[in-house]
Amino acid sequence: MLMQDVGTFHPQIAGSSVSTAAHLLGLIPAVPMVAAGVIALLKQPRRKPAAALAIGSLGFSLLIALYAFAHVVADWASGIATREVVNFTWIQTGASSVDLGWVLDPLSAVMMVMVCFVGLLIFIYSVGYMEHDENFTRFFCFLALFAGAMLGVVIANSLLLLFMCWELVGLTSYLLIGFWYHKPSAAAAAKKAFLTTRVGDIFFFLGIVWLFNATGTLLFYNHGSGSMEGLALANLLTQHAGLGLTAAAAIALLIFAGAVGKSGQLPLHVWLPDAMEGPTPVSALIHAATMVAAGVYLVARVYPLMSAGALLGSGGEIAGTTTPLIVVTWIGSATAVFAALIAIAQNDIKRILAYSTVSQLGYMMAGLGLGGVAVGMFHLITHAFFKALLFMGSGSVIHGCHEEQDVRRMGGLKSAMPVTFLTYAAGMLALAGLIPFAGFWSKDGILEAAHSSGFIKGPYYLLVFGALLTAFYMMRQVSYVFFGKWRGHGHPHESPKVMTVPLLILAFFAVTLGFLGTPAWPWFRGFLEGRAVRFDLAGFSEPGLGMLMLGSTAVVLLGLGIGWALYGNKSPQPEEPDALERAVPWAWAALRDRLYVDEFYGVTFIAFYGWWARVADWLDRRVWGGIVALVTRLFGLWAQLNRWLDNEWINGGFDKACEELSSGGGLLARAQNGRVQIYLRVLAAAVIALAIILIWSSRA
Amino acid sequence: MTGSASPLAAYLLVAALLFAIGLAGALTRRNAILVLIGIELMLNAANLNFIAFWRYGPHPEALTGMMFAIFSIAVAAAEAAVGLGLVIAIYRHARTTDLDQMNRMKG
Amino acid sequence: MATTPISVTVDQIFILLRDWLTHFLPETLRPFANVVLGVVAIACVFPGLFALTTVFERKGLGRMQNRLGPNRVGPFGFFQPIADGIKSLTKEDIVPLNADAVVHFLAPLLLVVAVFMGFAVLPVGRNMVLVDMDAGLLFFFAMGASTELSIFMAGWSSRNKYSILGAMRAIAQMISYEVPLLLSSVTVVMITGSLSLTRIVEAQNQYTGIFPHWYVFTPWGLASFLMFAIAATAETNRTPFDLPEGESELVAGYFTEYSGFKFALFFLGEYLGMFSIAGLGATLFWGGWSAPLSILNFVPSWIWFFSKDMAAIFVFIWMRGTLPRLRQDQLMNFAWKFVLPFTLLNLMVTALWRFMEGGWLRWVVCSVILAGAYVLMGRTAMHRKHFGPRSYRYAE
Amino acid sequence: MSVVFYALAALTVAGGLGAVLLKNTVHAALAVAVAFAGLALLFLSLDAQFAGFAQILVYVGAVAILVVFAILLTRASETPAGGVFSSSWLAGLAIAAGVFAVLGWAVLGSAQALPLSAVAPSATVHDIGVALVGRYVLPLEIVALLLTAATIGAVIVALHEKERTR
Repeated sequence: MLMQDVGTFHPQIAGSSVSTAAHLLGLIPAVPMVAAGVIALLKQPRRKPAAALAIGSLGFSLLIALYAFAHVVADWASGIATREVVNFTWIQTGASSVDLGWVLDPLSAVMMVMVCFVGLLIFIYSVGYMEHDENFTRFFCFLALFAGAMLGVVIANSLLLLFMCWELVGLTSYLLIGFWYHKPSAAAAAKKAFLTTRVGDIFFFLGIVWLFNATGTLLFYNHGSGSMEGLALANLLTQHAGLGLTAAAAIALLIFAGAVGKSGQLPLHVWLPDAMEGPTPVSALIHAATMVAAGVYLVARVYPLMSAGALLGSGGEIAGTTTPLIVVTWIGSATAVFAALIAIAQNDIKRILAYSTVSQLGYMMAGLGLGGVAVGMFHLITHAFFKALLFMGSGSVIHGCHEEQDVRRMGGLKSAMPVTFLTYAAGMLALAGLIPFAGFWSKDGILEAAHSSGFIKGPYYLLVFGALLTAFYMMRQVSYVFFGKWRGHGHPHESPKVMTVPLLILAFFAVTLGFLGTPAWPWFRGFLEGRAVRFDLAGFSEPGLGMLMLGSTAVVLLGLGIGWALYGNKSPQPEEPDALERAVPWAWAALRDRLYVDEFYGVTFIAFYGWWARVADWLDRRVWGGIVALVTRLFGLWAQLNRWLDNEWINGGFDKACEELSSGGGLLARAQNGRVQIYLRVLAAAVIALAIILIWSSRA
Repeated sequence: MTGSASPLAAYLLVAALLFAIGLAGALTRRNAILVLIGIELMLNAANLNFIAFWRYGPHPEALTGMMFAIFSIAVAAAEAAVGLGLVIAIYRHARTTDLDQMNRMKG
Repeated sequence: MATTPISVTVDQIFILLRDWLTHFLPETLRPFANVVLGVVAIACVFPGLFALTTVFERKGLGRMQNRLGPNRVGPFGFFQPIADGIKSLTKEDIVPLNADAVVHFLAPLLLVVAVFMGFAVLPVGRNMVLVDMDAGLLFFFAMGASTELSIFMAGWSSRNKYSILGAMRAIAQMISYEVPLLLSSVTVVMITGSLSLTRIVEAQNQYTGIFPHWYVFTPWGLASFLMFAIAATAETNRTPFDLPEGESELVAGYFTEYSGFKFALFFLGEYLGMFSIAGLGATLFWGGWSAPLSILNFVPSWIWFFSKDMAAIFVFIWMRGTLPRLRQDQLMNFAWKFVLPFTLLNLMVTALWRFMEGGWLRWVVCSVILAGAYVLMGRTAMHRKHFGPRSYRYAE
Repeated sequence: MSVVFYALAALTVAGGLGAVLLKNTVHAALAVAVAFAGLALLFLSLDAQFAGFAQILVYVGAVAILVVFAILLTRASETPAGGVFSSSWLAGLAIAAGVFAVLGWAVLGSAQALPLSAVAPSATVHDIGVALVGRYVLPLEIVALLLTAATIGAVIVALHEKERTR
């Protein structure tokens, strides 16, 4: 991590207005990374120090993050939109340089507090969850490394630094999905996740290169000369990239491809459900709350580029005119519905949540595309809390049901695991978007943005349908898990305190966090967009808003109702076909098999690669191998010629010369007979001769 | 060594004689230890020369000859220790201290 | 003369006596006569002390071992040495048939002469030193080193395996302990800045209040003295370092084949060695002839010297009555692995003392370093049984 | 020249001759100790007190002892069958005589140029000490290093090899 080495670089701090908080920011990713390094050196049985180091380092980061957040809030309260950057040169090549740096603005401040806080809770939860795992220290090493990398993504002020941390995050994701590498499914899932995200990352990298080529800098903000600032954007808008796109749009789409890969959007969503093979805290932290949100965060971060050239509405709202934003919106809403559909027909508790995550990420993308940074990010933050809560709750359920993950083999847990049930229910209602839970306010923001968008109506209907589906499949899951009769084996039990306390804390936020972004008091939006807000019930009286809220509540209640009607208290046996399956078996089969996307990839891309690999293999063996063999043979012949020359001519001559030398040496060797006294005698005789010569010559 | 001769010359002659005796010992004795003794005698003869020249030389206050002798004594001690150590090592190996038999480099 | 107080007269009584005796002689002979008188005095006093010491040692050891000791000759057996002397003079002088007669004869003589030479530089009282040599300490050690050769001669010339083994042991032991002996004395030289024993005594003959500036009352001095005492005990082949003459193993060591007067000479040489090394210890560390308290200055200086010497002899006897004998390898390991490193460290500490001018700080620093090192080295040596498994290297 | 000088010179030369000529190795070693002591006394007669005492301490006290130890350890005290002198002793003697002849010739040839007498210089221990840590401090350190190296070297050379002690 380069930011640790800031002392060896010379930070280019233009202007003296960079606060201590911004300077300290570099420590936030650095400390967990150092902790990861230290944990890596610990011995396997040293569990306590490993956990303490990881939790302590992240706690330290949280303190700094809170300090920076408080600083930003204080600035905002006094009417300043904070944007403090600390940049330094990493590589200097001639006139151009590659700069890295970090930025403190409301976006990064909110995000890093969320990552640190949720991460810390999940770390603590992991102490309980991984208690019996023999690779406890390795797990915490990876977790700390992940936290550091993720925080690096969050604070990065350079697309390159962001990309480095992005890849590090991908690496830790790979390592953690495959944490139980002895399970073939886990190893395969890890590979799948790594390769699938790599597809997006290649486009992302192309975008980075293009951006660097076009603007000469990868810094986002650099006092007017960054790539996300007016000058560079205007420059990009004037360049044309073909297909009717400007360079700005093309680069934005490429970068969005990276976000698609990381955030599991269509068509690269296939890795995320499989990633549930990893330990549940990993699912909660990486594949629900933070890493998958990194794609959304990336889009938010490069939002100036995405929206470059867009017309601004009267209220500063984006009118959604640029190609990238349209693409983002459509992909987001399509993903939201697509994943929600699949989630209906899944039976694995974590898989349902995984598809729900994909779906919600689609919401965030749509929110970004339609309503701007604040709308998408608000849903990201609330989602992070309640989805982490749901995953940890599911982990608690799995833990309590002796590693059982099939919802059909659970049931009636509400009495066996009351704390888990209550918190899970809070998370489920938040996810479903029931008033007044957090999810309601953030999802409502997205729906409102979609509804008021004057350009594209399709996404609105898709998103409403998605909301219905969401409420339905969550109700289905909760009914299966917590209601009815116990259908598993053994006796379920409540999880230990170290697991339930984080659940309670998260549940609290899942309920209350939404009040930061109600129409009456849009604090979050004001904070992100740098506008003053005040409490005003008149916010509800915007035209159409009341209807919208009522409508969405109705949709949610409808979804919940259908779910309860179909599954509530039924406690169907695992072997029985599902209630929906009986109704529409063909649709059910398609949904259960994830709409055949994996199979489609299997017969197209993967088959193509297989064929191509066989061709390469044939080339290797026959063509290149044949050439190599020919060259080998030629060299062999040449070597034989050389050997003959060597033996007959060179060695022969040498032998003759050596014989002469050794016979000559034999004569001299007689003088060296090992008799020290003879040597001494010669020495003394020589002294006599020397002395005589000396005296003689001095006489003369 | 007549009465009129310089005392320095007398000391130098004694030193020369001692040197020659030491050399004769080193050249004629078969025992390695006695050869070492002869060499020590030669060294001591040189020391006597140093001291004598210091005593009768032009600048005795510079202590040069004296210092030379003192250092020479110290070095001779080191030489004796190492030399005798070598003789003992060779004796352990070859079971002899006879120099006439000690003419092989290979053990 | 009339103005000198009586205490000074008593203090210098031997000097005055000598001057009175020599003033009959012509001027040119006086220095020579002074030396002769001094030699005669030494040659009388110390053998006399030797005679006294033998009887005291035997009686004292007797007390310690719950028996009477010699009590037949004279009052309380005090004339025992005279009887012993007559006996050894009249006994047959046996020289073994195979012995190297000349060397056998020369060995005890050389020993006694070398030991006597050491007294030449020992200041036994104020102005009472035979030769006030500039390099007195060096001379003393040079003479001490020469005794080893005579021990070898005695052991080798006897053609007896006990003798030669005893001699080898004695020489190995003396060489090993000579190094710490010298090094612990060097600390005194470092502080005094002189090798002259009279100068060393004079440097200690000062008082703060009534307390003297003896070197033994400083941290480095105490450490040096302890090391010196150990090394001196080994040098003189006294218990617990009396392996060279361990009677249970080697009969009587290197003088097994000696009898009669030659045996007596060895005996004498050994005790004279004790006197001289004890005197050196007193001179270096206990202020030589200076009084222990300034108010005791009226007591003649030579009385102080001889009381310190005798006190040291008493300690020798006491140790002989108390301590068992060491094993040879323990003895050598102790010398090279404990005493030598500690004296080397003490050398450093002394240098530190020399360059930390004044103040209580150097007391604390030096004491802490020495005590810490002592405890540490002692503990590790004991803990690891550093004094080693039995090894027969020296007895081969 | 005084009687003392002649006596000391005779003692020294006799010791040296004894070292070279005596058949018994131990006698030769003792004779060389006499020669060393004589040399020390010669140093004293040359007013070099410190060097004289150092000579006794080092040569009589240490080197002579080392030599006799070495003799005993190598069983060299037994007279070998082939005689004590090397087979070509005559050549050695001739060369030694030649060296003496050249040296003596050189000394006698320049005897007239040598000073007849000189005031006795003073070389107190203090002067020597100041010289040692002043002008000669570098040689002093080097000699210290050399002695350390020699001690370690001698110990290593003379140590039993482990497998041979079995």
